[in-house]
Amino acid sequence: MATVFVPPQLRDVTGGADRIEASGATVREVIDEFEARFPGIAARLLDGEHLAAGLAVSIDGTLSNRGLQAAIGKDSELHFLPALGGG
Amino acid sequence: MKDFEYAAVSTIDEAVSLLSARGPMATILAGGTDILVQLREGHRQAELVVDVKKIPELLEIDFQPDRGLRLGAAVPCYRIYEDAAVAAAYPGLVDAAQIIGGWQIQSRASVGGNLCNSSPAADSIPPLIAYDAACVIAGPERTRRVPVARFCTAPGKNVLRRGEFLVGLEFPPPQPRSGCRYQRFIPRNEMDIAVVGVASWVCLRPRENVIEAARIALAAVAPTPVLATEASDWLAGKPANAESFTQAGELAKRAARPISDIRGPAEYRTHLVGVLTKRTLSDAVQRALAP
Amino acid sequence: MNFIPRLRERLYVAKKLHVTTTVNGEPAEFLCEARHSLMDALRDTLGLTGTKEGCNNGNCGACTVLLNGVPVDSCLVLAVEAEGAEITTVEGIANLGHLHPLQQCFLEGAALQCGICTPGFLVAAKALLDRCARPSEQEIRFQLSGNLCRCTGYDKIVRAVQEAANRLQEVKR
Amino acid sequence: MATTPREEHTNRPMRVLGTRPVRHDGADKVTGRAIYGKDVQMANLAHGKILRSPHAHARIRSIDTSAAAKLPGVYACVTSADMPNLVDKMTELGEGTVNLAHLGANVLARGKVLYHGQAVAAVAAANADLAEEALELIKVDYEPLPPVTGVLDAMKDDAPLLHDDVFTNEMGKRANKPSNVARHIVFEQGNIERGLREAEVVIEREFRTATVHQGYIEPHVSTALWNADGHVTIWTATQGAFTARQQTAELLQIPISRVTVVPCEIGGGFGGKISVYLEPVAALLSRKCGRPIKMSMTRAEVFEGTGPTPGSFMRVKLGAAKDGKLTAAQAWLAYDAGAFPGGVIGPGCMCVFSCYDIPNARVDGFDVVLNKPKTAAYRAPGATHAAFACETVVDELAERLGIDPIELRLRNAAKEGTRRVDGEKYPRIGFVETLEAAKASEHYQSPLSGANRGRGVASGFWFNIGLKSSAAANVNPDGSVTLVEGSTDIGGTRTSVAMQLAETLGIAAEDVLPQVGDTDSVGYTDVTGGSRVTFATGLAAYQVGLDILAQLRERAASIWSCDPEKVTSESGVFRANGKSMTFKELAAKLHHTGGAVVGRATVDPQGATNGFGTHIVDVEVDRETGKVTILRYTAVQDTGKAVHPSYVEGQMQGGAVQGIGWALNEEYVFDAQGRMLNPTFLDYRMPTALDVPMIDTIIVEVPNPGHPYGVRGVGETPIVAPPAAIANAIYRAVGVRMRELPMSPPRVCAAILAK
Repeated sequence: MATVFVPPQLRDVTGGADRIEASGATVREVIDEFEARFPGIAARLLDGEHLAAGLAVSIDGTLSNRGLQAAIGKDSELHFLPALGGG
Repeated sequence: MKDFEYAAVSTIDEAVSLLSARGPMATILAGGTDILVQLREGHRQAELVVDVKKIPELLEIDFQPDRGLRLGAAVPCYRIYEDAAVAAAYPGLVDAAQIIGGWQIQSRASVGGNLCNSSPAADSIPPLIAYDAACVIAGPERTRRVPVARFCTAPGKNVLRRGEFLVGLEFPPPQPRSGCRYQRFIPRNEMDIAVVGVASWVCLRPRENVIEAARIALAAVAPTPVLATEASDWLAGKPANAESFTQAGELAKRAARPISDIRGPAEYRTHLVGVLTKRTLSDAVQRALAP
Repeated sequence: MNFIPRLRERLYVAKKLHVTTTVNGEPAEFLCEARHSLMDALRDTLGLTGTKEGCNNGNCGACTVLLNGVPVDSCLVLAVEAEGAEITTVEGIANLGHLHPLQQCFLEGAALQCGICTPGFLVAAKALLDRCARPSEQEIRFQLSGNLCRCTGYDKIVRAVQEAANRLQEVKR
Repeated sequence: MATTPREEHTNRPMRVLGTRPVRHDGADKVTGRAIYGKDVQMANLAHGKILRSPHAHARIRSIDTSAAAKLPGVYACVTSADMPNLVDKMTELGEGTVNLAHLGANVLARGKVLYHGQAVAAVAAANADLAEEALELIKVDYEPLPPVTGVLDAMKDDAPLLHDDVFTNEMGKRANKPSNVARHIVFEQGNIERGLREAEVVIEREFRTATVHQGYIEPHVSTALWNADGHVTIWTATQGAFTARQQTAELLQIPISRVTVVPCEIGGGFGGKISVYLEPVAALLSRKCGRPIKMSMTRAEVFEGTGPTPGSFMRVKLGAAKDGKLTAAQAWLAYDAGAFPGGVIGPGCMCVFSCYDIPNARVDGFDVVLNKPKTAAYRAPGATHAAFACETVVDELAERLGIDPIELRLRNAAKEGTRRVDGEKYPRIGFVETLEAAKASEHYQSPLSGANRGRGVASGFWFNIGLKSSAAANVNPDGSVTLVEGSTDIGGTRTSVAMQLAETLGIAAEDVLPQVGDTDSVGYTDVTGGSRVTFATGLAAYQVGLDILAQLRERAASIWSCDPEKVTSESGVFRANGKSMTFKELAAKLHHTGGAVVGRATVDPQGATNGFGTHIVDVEVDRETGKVTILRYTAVQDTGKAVHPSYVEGQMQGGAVQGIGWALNEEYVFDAQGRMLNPTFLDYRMPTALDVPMIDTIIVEVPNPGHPYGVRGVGETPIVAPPAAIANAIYRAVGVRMRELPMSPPRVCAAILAK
């Protein structure tokens, strides 16, 4: 199972849980899976069909460029982080 | 930039007649390093730009040890410091000439232009005042002389009247056992406008380490560069030592009436007057004593 | 559709001044308005776009050219003032296709990154080496302080000028 | 295309990487031939100029361009009314999602002006002087509103409100009334209360930093031609041709297929030339009058109308045990975003404690809008502010505990497996190695003597972003290879990318001929930024090389009539069954073995890592004036494999000097009306050659496991440490702790006098 790290500001929806196991194979699947367990969480993470503005997803220490389509490994760690630019 | 007419004149009379005819809408172009920026940024309007760099008197450097220096108003800074005799006789002038802008600016900018721009922060004006230099002003009626210390009247303003312009500057001959030093304080090491500038001129008594006379001039601490009279007068008869310099610095602060602006807060400027007065006096005395 | 704009344009044309000068050793002539700078004339009229604009008020040195052998900010010189003058721009530094030692040393020493300030530095550094065969690090820094570079931190520029000075000395020997 | 580390590459001796060839575009750049944006010329060219707001905050009641339009020689006028109204439309722009309404209003104001210098209208005319005259004829009726320019002021409940459509967002939870605080970010790790209880020493300090600008020497410039067939071509100074294309197309609501962006040589960017400013306006003007339009900014417009980096207020608290082990860390960071939301607070929060392994930590970050230009990225955006705060407190801890500052950092240094406060775990990183190299350096080991002198140390961190890059290459019959890649070249990356292709092919760097393609001639490539080009576009070049080698092995096999699997290629020599051919020999035969060989690659790598640096600086402080002189400077950095060491050093030196400028003198000075008072290079004081010493560099090469040659990004990390290092040196010189940037002479002097 992959582990999703729940940002402090999202724990109101997860009942205080800071890490949650998930079985989805993509970010999209994980969010759908969470929405079933924690109704309302998808609205917090998504703008329509995209990750919310200013949000990025990091898988195993690397910010993914693939948004909701990003693939998640069996033992992956997943973080929702602020999007990064560069100079 | 609004367009203007351009006239390159080759005699003083030609310049005077153009300036008389066009009045405030005519402006002099010497090095152009201030005037072109002001025209471009709309801080100044001109219908006619009179280029005076073809008038021979304005480009002259005439130095005679017994008669002093006559410096044409349009002589670019680099010609001053590249002239070994002038540089040796008036090191305080060189101090300013080699720090006005970068090299590219010094290739064009003139001390005369710096004076006529009449910025309170002008680097060359304190040494001119400290050396007791005089302005030679041509005009429709006659040529007149005005001490530099009385030339500027307000930021960007001076005693020039309609039809008049600065032809040159006259420096008294260097006195034995005298020395002059100009320093400014800027946050960077070059390419900055003085937060404070101080020129100190001293003349020592023969064979004694005592100050016979001194003139301390300040920039960027009042609406015009000023002579710190009280400090200057006080130094006469005082030993040329650190204690006197520090005390003179304290007195010089009283001549400072600075404002706070982007280049520095008022109280800091006053503080710097003390520091720079002390430092320039010390250097000026060293120069006075140098063989 | 273009007829009316063209007519307007013709009405607008300002009075132009004729200037005869020498650029990079070749006679040159151009027309300019009195307000135009030497930088404008070099770049827009003569097509010598190697001279760069960084600030257009004499604070960055990117537009440095030699005017009668001395370095000036061409943004602070009126184009009409070039009458009868000799001007050297970055395009005139290489000789018959051979890079000047300064240019060579800038390349070998990686003394440029984005390259926009490079022409100004090369012209100013050439003026320096023309006057002073062996400038110290401090002299180089002082004389080049009218040229801003935002990429390199100046280290490699100063070293390139030092190295070019060495090579020019070797050539003389 | 996933990339796995290839031991055979990182371990074999390299022939091209690590050498210092002359850059491929060098001759053009030292002879004045290189064409930058402002050098673009074409027939019938007209010139555009922008009218800018004289107010920092005002409602626009009306704009009347009719008098300007009537001026002979004026071809077109535009305002935001000529642009599509993009209410609440979000778009993905490669580097993240952008609110198009905000981006559009930053290009031409709509309804309100939110900063002094914001673009309001534009005209095109026969020449630039005339365009300027025409601007004076445009009548704008403003209703001035009170401005706010301080980040803490803007956060107050009664502060003037900039937007009625910005609500504080807390991880997707939207506040119920509009606010200048656009976003609140929280990171947490462990238990901060416990960590503070366990601490022997706790230090909490407040810090402020001023708004500073990237200060690239080339002002923004764009030329656009809206052709009669509806196709728009834009020649521009940009860090990313593809993002310029997309922003322009989205703002004008036209398909990207109708926009071609031709990136010119670019005179510096540092993050400031990613957002579009002039491109859509020039395109609109061109559409209106049918001529190509060139627009260029003055230096004052660059300062007032383009993105600087935020001003900030920060509070940092650190707790440590007696042995120097950090037990707790807390930060409260408020960064201004300028006039529109979406500043760099996110990375600021991720970077503030990123150098250390801290069990208990919490970070609160705030993205705050106020009446200043919309901020843009600036070299390691957000990290320098945070490091100034954190690294100064670390130095104070070291002093309080009597531990050498490098030693204290070593005891807490982040390593492979360390979790950052945002939760991410580091892969193999080289921070410890930079600290050890700094400690062992001749600089650190040599004593510093003299009155009022002090030595300071600080470390800095920045991410490398990967993102997408494309490249393609042709093998020429003479054995040279023409490479087209998509990364605009700000500082020599054509060469660092070409060198990786040369290394892969086993040919000389000079035999690869690189050029930067326009948006029609190369595959999609993200911006030149985020320290990514040498890493990601270099990776694309490497993949191009593999593709070419595979094709060439087949050609060799066809010549030798053998199985392609049997052909080996190493160091530019192909071998099979005892026969061999050099790359050049084989290239000469391509026309007789099936035609050209074209290699291509597009990458979206996941192997970008992190850059760490440690800087050492010696300063002397003039006690009487407060002026700080940098006596000696050494920058140490883990650069991964240094592809072209001269340009790696150059990045470290240039970044360090930008950091020195930020530390000592650079700042936007605003008046009470929110107008910038110093929009010139005279009064915005960037370092000159005379203000800095030589910058020594120590390159530490800890290979990046996510790149076949071990390459890491280099460009941004070097700006992060300098302000803190200098603050720490000032303290050791004269005993005052500076907690506000810039540490300008009046401030340092006041601190000394107050002591």
